[in-house]
Amino acid sequence: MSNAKAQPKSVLWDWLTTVDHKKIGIMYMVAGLFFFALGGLEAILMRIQLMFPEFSFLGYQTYNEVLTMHGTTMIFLAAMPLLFGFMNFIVPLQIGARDVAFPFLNSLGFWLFLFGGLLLNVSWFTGGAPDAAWTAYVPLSSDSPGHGVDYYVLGLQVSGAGTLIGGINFLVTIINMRAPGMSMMRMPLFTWSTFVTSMLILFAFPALTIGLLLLMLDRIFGGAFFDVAAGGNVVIWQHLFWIFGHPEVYILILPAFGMFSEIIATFAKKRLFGYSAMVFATLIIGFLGFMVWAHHMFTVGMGPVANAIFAVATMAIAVPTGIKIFNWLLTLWGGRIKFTVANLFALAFIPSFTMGGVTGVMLATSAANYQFHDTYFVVAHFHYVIIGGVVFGIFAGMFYWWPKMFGYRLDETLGKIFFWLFLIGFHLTFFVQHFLGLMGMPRRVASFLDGQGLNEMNLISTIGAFMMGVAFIILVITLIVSRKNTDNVDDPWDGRTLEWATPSPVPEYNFAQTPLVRELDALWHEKYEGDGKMKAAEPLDDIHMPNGSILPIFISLGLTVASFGLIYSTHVITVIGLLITFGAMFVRSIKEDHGYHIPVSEIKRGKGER
Amino acid sequence: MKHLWRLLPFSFILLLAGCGVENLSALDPQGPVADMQLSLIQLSLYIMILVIVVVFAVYLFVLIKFRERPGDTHIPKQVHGNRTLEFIWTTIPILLLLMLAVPNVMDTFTLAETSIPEADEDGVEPVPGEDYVTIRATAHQFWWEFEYPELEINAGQEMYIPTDTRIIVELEASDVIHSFWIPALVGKQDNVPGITNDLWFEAPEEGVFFGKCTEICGPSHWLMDFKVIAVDQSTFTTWADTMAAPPAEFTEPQGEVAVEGRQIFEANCIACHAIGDEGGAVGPNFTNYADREVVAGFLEHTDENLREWIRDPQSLKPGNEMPAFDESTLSEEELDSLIEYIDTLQILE
Amino acid sequence: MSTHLDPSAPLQGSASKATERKLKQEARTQVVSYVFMIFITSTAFLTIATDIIPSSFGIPFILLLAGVQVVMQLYFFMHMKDKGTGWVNAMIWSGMFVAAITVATLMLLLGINKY
Amino acid sequence: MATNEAVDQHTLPPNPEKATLEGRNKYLGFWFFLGGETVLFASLFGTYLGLRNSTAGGPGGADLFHLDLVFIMTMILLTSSLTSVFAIINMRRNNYKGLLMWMWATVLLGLTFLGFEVYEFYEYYHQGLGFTTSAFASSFYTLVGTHGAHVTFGVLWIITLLVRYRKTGLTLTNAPKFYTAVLYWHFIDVVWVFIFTVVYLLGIGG
Ligand code: HEA
Ligand code: HEA
Ligand SMILES: [Cu+2]
Repeated sequence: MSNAKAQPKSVLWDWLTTVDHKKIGIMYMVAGLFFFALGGLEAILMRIQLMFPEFSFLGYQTYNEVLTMHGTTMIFLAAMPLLFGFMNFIVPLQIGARDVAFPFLNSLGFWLFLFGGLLLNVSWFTGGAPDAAWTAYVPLSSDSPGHGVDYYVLGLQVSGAGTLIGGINFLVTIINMRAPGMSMMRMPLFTWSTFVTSMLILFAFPALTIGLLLLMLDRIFGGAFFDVAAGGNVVIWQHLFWIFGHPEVYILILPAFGMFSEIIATFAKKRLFGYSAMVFATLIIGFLGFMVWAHHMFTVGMGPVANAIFAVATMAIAVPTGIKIFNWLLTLWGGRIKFTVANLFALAFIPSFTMGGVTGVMLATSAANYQFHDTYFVVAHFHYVIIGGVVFGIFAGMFYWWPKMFGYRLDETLGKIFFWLFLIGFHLTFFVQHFLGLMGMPRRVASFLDGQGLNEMNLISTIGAFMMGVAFIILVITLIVSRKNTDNVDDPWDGRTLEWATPSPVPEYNFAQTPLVRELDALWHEKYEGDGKMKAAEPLDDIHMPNGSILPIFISLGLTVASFGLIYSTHVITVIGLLITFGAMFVRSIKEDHGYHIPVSEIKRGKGER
Repeated sequence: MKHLWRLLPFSFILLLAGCGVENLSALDPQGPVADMQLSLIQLSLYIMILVIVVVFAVYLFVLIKFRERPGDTHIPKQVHGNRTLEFIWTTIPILLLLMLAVPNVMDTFTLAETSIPEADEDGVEPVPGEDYVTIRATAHQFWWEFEYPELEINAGQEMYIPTDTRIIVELEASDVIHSFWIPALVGKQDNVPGITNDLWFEAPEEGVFFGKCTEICGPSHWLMDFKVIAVDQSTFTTWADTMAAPPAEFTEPQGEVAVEGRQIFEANCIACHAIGDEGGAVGPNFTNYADREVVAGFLEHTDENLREWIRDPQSLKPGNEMPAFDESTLSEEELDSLIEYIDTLQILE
Repeated sequence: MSTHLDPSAPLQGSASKATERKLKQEARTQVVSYVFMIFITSTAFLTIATDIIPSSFGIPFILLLAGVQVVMQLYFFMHMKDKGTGWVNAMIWSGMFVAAITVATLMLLLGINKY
Repeated sequence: MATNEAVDQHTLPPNPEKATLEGRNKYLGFWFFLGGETVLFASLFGTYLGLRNSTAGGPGGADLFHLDLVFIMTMILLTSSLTSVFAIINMRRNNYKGLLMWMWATVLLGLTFLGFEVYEFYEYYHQGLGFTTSAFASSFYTLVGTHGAHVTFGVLWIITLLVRYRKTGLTLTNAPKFYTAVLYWHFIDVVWVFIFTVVYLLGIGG
């Protein structure tokens, strides 16, 4: 039976049990920023080690561990959760929904990610982190001594399950929960890219799940998948990893593309140029993303026909991506461009990402890839697209949506200092790495010999990394000192999309009345063609809300306990962990919880205050 | 155009002239395969620079022309899109990509032609060692083994090749995945356990070229270097003949100390390090050890370094397979005579 | 305050006449599908269990039969043929597409044979 | 929430599983999950196909498989698909007893199938095919075992539903639960059809 009212709760309990997409979004952001700092710290450690030739700051083994954890942390625990944070917070608002389709699963997804991430990092304290690089190629990973790689396998398995759940949740939310009038072709681009990203997650992550399962079976249960002596094949891992891994990079970049589309349109005060082409390009990128993974494996010996096919398929992705770049440029064309920090990041993205994208096409040239592969040229390429694309997107999104999410505006002056330092540091770090690669510096080396002409550029690169580090600290300061800017936070940028129609901070039910959408850029339309307010699609009525639940933490905790049991082959513990998980799932499935209703009177009071 | 950096419009790159060591850089190719690859890189670079120039030009124009000026409050026209423009920026990239894709596909197939050359019109079969050389390069943690199946040679760490001859390398691995790369001569292919890959190249000039492992293979991955030594055909023949069947005066130690060294070698080393075809293959073959430029693939070849290596290989190259020989196994004097003996294992001056 | 629906109250009443008729019809269709699937499975089984049919034909044949059967499961048993299943169709076939290239790759591109 | 408009809790809607927004969400979300499962199983199938001749001197499929046994298992699973279809038809006519009965029949068939599978694995193990024997063995047990784990989970899930809702009658809450459980069950059958063909029939005949 549904309660009439929510029970009053303590703050901590409220956050632990929340199923509110906005709170979950904020938790993703906070955890993501934490892991970003951690991954960044690991990057700085690596750069210190590579500052001088034959330097001994980190041991070689330690270097490999730091390297592996840097890549893994940044991709799985920093970039994706930060994007998930925005997706969670913003997408329901943008489509005029009160919540996501599966609030309970949403919270489960978050806790799985967090427990998985923490599990992975526990390895630092138990005898060594994973050391076989983030790609964990077998047999290096399957034979790696110690438990580091076991932590990798199980940490990613747990957090990967969370991601998959999140993906399904977004898909259903976007399909089923749109406000009246919000057809698919009126959805903001960030929602669209969330949709396509979620499809990529849905079809890419299972391949990783199986890859990790096989690796676990080999390492812990004596399986022979990757054991050449028993007939195993080591290339299987590479395919499974990259069938996941290549779509993964588009999982990262597409949401960022979506954010840029919103931000550039807002600050150019123009409708996005070529909206339908943008949607179409996003879909094509998603589709092609599944056809090209073997471009990471040109040198593994698939043969010239396979290499040629995958090379050409990869190059094809430049076309839809180019369509997007030019559409953004044309959105700016004729606009009235305002240089806020959010927009500075969006604008810096265009040239930076183009530079990274075109080196991607160079890498896709299979015959030349034999020279590029596994050198710093590749490192340069992907940091250009990831930092110049994804990280810039995250920073742009932070400055753009922060007032909505946290109720205060970030300081523009400090923000600009942060922006310039980060931008310059970034190019300084990674531009020279293109040359390092071609001059004979392989990637994943714990050091390099003196007298090979690599000294100066490595030093430059490290200096750039330090600048990024300083910039990041300025960002953290900005986040703290800006808290006084609580004025003008409902719609500070003259926004175009529905999230700006809500008050900041957003009430838990988002919209007192579900809005009626009459055009693309629904709010802008009402501002400039209507009376500036969204029309309501329904009369004011009680609002049904889901109850919070502590069960997601127990489900995640159980899996974490089970993982420890597996890592140390103590199967009693494995069983106990699984019992906790399945027990919590069982409780969830037999206990019907129909949520509660917020009465009209309370909603009216909420409105009246504003 | 030999130097890629000259092509770049970024002037500060010119400062880098002189950086990049000869015979290590893919930007300074020393043979037809690396040449072909650099040409392809250059072609792609030209195309990419064109793309970048166009994007940057539009970008800068837009930012300058349409920036918000103080007091400006107009609402720009809400344009929906433009079919013609969209058609143009779909078609031109496709054309640019085709310009790159076609030569790439051709080169990819050329590089995959690793078969032994065919007999000429007169039906004369090509001679291994003269018209071509097949080398089986097996990667180990963290060293390279080079077998010449037709010439019955097993060598470690240094790969001797004749100039101007087609070299076919078969790649294998004994433990984990490694990757074989000689930047100045040929792009890389992976050494994968359970799978045989191959590649070909030629070296027109004599010289010493640096080779590297480019697939992470453990803690000492960065130290897994090797050398490719290209010598003229007659030198190569001499080398190959001596390596295949070292003459007695070569293997028989000269002088008292060396005799003792030989015995120590037989007692401690030969189980892993063969001389000629006598001995094990856990570590690199020692037949021509004294010819090597470096110890353990990366240390300058001095007695001191060799001594340090034998005493404590793990601290120099963590994770490798060689056991340490401390004072209790090998006294200082024994080590002296061992090194003296090893110093005689020379095939070329 | 408006009344709220109680989702855990048992549903009352029974299907309308028209629905009943449709359900009867459906039950018949499903039984026919079932018999057909049994038939297909048996055919596949016999193709292999007896050596009458050469394997060059038999293998593609049984794979085809498996494909037919899966489509029948999806479209009849799982109702993917019904109206309003557009998204379901889109997702399942996307999944099948990724599945197909995955299987093909793992069969062909393992480096043992070069293409 | 504009959730449940037009639904009167007292009359039976034609598709009770999709009558509420929660139901529609569950329905769609579950299908998407099955889309992901498709790729999951494809990865296992691919691995198996890549390794199926890598017996490393141990026994191979042709030495082990009992086609007739597997054929019976296929029939059982196929029949259980039909019983679950009947369960849904009964749900549509609000014949709750019928729904429960056909679901129990499904569970029973599922358990029989599992029994056969346990017996099968036991047999193979005793004929020298351990999990660690060869890459073929590992990939065989993992593929078929993952399917078996799905069957087990499905059985437990359906039993939970049957026990939990043994006397509530059909409601707008449990209709989607039964429906998704049945979808899951069909999907398991779909996967088995491929296992039957690709692993067993091709293992003997290919
Ligand atoms: C956000 C992440 C991201 C993105 C978006 C991309 C985008 C692309 N990547 Fe990248 N890539 C990575 C992340 C990413 N990559 C990572 C992490 C790795 C390394 C993994 C590892 O080994 O650890 C990697 C490695 C990698 C490789 C393997 C290198 C190797 O190991 O040898 C290749 C090879 O083809 C490649 C290609 C591409 C291509 C063609 C694109 C394209 O999508 C780019 C398209 C964009 C443009 C081309 C620019 C805009 C277009 C125009 C202005 C139109 C006109 C352009 C032309 C006509 C060219 N990438
Ligand atoms: C999202 C992805 C992402 C991001 C953002 C980054 C960011 C950075 N990366 Fe990362 N990198 C990868 C993904 C990423 N990387 C991957 C996938 C690999 C491959 C791994 C592998 O081969 O397996 C890799 C590999 C890699 C290498 C190659 C190592 C090698 O091959 O041996 C290098 C070397 O320079 C490097 C450097 C950096 C630097 C300097 C940053 C900087 O941008 C970091 C900037 C951030 C900071 C500077 C934050 C600093 C934090 C502090 C200063 C703490 C302060 C704390 C408080 C104030 C609380 N990275
Ligand atoms: Cu890729």
